Amino acid sequence: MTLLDSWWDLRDLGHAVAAFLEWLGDRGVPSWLPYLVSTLVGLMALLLWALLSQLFFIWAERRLLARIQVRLGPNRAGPFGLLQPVADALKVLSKEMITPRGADKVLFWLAPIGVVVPAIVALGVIPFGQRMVLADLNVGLLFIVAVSSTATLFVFLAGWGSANKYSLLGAMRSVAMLISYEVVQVLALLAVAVFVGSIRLGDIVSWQGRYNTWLIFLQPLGLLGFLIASSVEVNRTPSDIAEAESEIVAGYHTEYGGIRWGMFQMAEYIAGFVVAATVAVLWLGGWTLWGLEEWVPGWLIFLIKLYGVFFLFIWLRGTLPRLRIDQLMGFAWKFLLPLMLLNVLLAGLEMVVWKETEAPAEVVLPIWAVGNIAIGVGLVVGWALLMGHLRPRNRPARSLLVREVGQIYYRPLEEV
Amino acid sequence: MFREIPEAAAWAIVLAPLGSFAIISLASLARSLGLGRSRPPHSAWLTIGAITASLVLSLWALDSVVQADGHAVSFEPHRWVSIAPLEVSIGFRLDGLSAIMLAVVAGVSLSVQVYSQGYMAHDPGYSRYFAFMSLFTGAMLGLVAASNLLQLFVFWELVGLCSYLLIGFWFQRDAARRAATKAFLVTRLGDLGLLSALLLIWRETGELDIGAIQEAALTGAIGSGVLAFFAGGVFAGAAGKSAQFPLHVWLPDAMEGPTPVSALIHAATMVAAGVYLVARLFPLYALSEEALTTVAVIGSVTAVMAGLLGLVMTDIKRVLAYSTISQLGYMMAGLGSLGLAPAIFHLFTHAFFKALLFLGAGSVNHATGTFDMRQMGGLARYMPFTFLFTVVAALALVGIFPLAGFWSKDELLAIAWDERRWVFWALLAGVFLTALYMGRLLFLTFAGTYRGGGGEGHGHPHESPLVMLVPMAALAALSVGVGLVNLGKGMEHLLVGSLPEEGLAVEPHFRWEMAASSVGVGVLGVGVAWLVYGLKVVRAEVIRSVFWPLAAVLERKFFMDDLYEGVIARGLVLRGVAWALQQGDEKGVDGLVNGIGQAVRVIAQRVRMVQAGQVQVYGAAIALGVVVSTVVILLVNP
Amino acid sequence: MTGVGEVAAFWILATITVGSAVVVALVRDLVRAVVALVGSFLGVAGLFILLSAEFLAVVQVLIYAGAISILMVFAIALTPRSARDNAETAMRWLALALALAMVGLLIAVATVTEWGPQAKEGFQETASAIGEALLNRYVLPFEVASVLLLAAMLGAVVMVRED
Amino acid sequence: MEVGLEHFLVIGALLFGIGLLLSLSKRNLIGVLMGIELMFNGANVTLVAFARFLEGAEALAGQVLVVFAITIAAAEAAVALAIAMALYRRRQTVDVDRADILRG
Repeated sequence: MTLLDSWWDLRDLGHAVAAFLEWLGDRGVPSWLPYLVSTLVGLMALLLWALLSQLFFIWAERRLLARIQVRLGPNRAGPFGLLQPVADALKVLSKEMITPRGADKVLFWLAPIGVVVPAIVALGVIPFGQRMVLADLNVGLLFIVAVSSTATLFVFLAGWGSANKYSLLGAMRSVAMLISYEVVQVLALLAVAVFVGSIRLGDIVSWQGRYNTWLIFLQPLGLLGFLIASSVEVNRTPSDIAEAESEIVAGYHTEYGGIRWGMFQMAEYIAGFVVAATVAVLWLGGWTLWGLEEWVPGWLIFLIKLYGVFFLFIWLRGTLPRLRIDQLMGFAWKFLLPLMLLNVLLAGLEMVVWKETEAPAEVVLPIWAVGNIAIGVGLVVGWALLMGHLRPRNRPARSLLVREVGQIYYRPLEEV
Repeated sequence: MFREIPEAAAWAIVLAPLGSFAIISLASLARSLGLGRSRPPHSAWLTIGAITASLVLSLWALDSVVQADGHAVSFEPHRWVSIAPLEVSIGFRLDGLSAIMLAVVAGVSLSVQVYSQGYMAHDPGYSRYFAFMSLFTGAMLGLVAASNLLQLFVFWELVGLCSYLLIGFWFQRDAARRAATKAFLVTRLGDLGLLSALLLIWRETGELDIGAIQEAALTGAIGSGVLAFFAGGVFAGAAGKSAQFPLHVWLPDAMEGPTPVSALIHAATMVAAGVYLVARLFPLYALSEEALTTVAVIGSVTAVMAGLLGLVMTDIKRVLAYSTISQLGYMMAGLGSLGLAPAIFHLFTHAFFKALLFLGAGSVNHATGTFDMRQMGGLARYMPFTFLFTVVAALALVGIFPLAGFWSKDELLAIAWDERRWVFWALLAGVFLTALYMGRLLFLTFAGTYRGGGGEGHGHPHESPLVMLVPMAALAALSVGVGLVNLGKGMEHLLVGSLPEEGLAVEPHFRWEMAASSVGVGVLGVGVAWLVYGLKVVRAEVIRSVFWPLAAVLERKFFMDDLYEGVIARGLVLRGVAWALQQGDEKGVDGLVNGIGQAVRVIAQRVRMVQAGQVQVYGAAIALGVVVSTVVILLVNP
Repeated sequence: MTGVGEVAAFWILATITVGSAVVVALVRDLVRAVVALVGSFLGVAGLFILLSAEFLAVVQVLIYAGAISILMVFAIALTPRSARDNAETAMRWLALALALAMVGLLIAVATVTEWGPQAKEGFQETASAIGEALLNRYVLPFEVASVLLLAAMLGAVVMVRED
Repeated sequence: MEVGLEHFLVIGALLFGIGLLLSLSKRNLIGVLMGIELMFNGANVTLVAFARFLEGAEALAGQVLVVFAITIAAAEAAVALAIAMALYRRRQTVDVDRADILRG
């Protein structure tokens, strides 16, 4: 029993770990120890990866945004400014952390931690490779959504605990957005689940490998909805209205400084990674690339896809202006939700037809792919035209929201 | 072409005025809600029309009774109230007595309504007045027609209510309010006796039907003691309504109402009710010597006492009021002397000339603006027709041949002479007194020179309008001629014939010496009055100073009001009974009630949480129930 | 279940769950109470995983920790003056007595009763099994539940309407 | 040391009891709602524990029932919070103490 049977198992780090644990078990160690070790090792690896990726993307995002805006961006620290994120990290770590006098200290302290935890936990079910998954839950897809949604609570707590009206406004916005877009997100994922017949992430990847296709072709509409909803959920520009600096200073983290602020930044990036990873797994075939995974490590393929999706976010941020809150809410309820419902219905119909006719996948799937792309484009365009046609002259949604949010009571300093 | 009156038509006699009342009330209500015109003149015509219909139907009913065998038309009673042992029927009793009364009530009421048309023309409460008058007349007609004591009692109280409403018609006046309350309370005192008599007789016989009770009394089913008590109780009610001593005190005060109301009350409706009630139950009195004696004594005392009081009153209407009391005493005394027919005959004739006298007084008031005779005088020149009618009525009241009063009063005297000699002497004294105060009234009002009247614009008194004079003329004609109705003893036969048994009532015998003596006493009285008030041979003040103790007593009305107000009301009731009741109420009843209330409150505050509508309490109850029931189940079935 | 990991996980999760619930009862600030409540919900989710009900655990996180708690803080934020006041009513002692009685009763029943043989192994995979059960055997309750959700949605919308 | 059905039942009982205490004693409607949710959770833990430990063909029924319970809890929470908002809008309070207009 050697630690590594064949060198190419290094393609998948999961294999290596599994082999190591097996080796440990053979040495008569109690059964819970390998479990604990593997968990800790995996967690460390995930954190390390996430932090490194974040450092890289802080630099990449600033450089890319600068390119898009026709300027240079950070270019002093290190070659091409590559050491800029390190300098930023040092700055953040060494800065003073201020707690506002009127703040609810427990909640104020709890919020940054609580925001990061769900993001990291969600990473745990992402399959980076064939066996490179910390916990291969059979409900992984749902798990990601469920865990991600808890982050919103802590965003709210950050705003609430800060005793700052801008923070509270940002928190309320984030809650309102979550309630709206969570539905869209789940419905988008549901269509995928209908196609695959499983919500285990590994199954979804292998389904795409088996049929030698990516779900992006079969579920373009779902991808669109999920991308939009997720970018809202993770507070990425152009829908970062919860921290819109031109409106409410910095939203829910206005009062945060130092590493606490850094935690929010980290949470935002990691959540972005989770979303990108989800897209990569669900729609882009995960670690598979038409047989190339036999030669190239699967995690490399997966990371490229992930970074590519994340690059899309940066691109969007540099391109699109920020939306207004009532536009964003209306978009969710009036545009995305109906489309997603139709999408689920469509997916169900297609699967029924496929199962009933027992046609070979090679025939059915291309037809569905072409049809779904056409239907998706048609629906988006048609629905947009319809909505534009039916647009109400006065917009009660906006006035209502402004009034509700404007009514928010916040604790005056002297009351504490 | 004779046809017996159908029951529906008979009921229409009662229902027509009541219907008029209902229509006027509803119209007034609608008007107060903003519908219709502000003041419709129709209410008077509606009332008059309804009462005219009642009169016509009453005459038909009277004709039917006269023609019928046994002088009664019997209608089957209808079931009204049926509560296990209590079976009350409602029926229309049409016999001689009620037929005559119906005609009298409707006739007098009609003339009064026509008169009111003029008298009340400018009163703001015009519609209300006629509504009440309709109700009053209807109630009285219903009372007369009632075949059942409970039915009678309902109308009896309705009459009382109407008298209250009408006496207090000008409720803006303090005196009117007081008088109305007084009338209501005093008559209520009598009604208490009537009600207890009703309860007693129902307990004894289980019957409230008048015919059945008479039957029971005649067959001896009712013990003499019970009968005496019953008769006494009924008489208490009758005395209250008919203003007999000692419950007469409300009637003079009742002059605060509009004069036509006084006319109606005194002549035909309210006060006649008492006499009618005794007459209606006459067979029972005839069987009870004690009750009969009581009636006779009270009647005699009332006749003399009221006559004396009439001598000293200065208000013309009060003189007439005491006169009424006195005449009612005559009737009661007659009834007490077994003279049913003379009493009702006197009630009959008296209704006309007393109504006429009141209308005359109203006419005088209309001209002078006052009721105080000291400010009148010499009115014969200004208002000859009123003078003429009043003289006719006054002489009829005194009993001068051949006017109506002569016939009826003479019969009363005759029957008293036959049955109770002392009653005769009392009544004869009453005749003198009547003549005296009526003479005084006439001389003070119409003789001598005008003494100015009351208030502004009455310097030149004038004759009343035709609408007032015509009914007076009609009544005057009746006052002259109505006494002749009984010339052939027709009415007496009618009345006595409708009694359930022969020999209950005694029929008077006409005697020349009796007639001559009564007329002579009457003329004597008028003559004395002429000497004092007409020729002023002796000044009234001198007489007063000579007989000052009597005058003082009379001017204080035998201290009756003082007795009632000072001793009974203030002293006994207010300081004694009321104080004790108040103490008992505050300390005892209130203490008990408040104590219970406090206890309930304290308990409720604890218990209230259970039903406060708070979900949490309900949830707690559910949880408790679950715990308890589970524990019980575990213990019972481990 | 006898594994060390499982036993340790049970006690840790039990402590989190019950401890957080106690904190919910004790804490006066409503938002803090919600945080503690979320802790309790997550503990329950962990217990579900321990009971080999992964699907339920995820649903628990999604709906309780993710949705209901968010709804609660939303409601707290929109009913501002109420947030500070989470005091007890007058019947707190009665409630405490009742709750103690209820807990005592339930624990007594749970420990006294003979539950019979206990399964050694948990379920292998429940998500699809539950899905099948919902759409076959329990399809009628499933439809009823969907009608209920629709009714609740409409009711909530109607109730919070402005006019 | 073994963890069995009773352990989970006790946890469920404790959750239920705390929830009961909360829902009966809290003045604030949202506090009451929290108690109700805790009671739901206690019941759910009990149900899932039964599903796990009791043998039989119907073992999964416990989990299915919990699915329904969670569904209903979500609906109930939404409605209850809507009631809280409506109540607040009407009376400027979410005190269940004062929410007694329905009293008979």
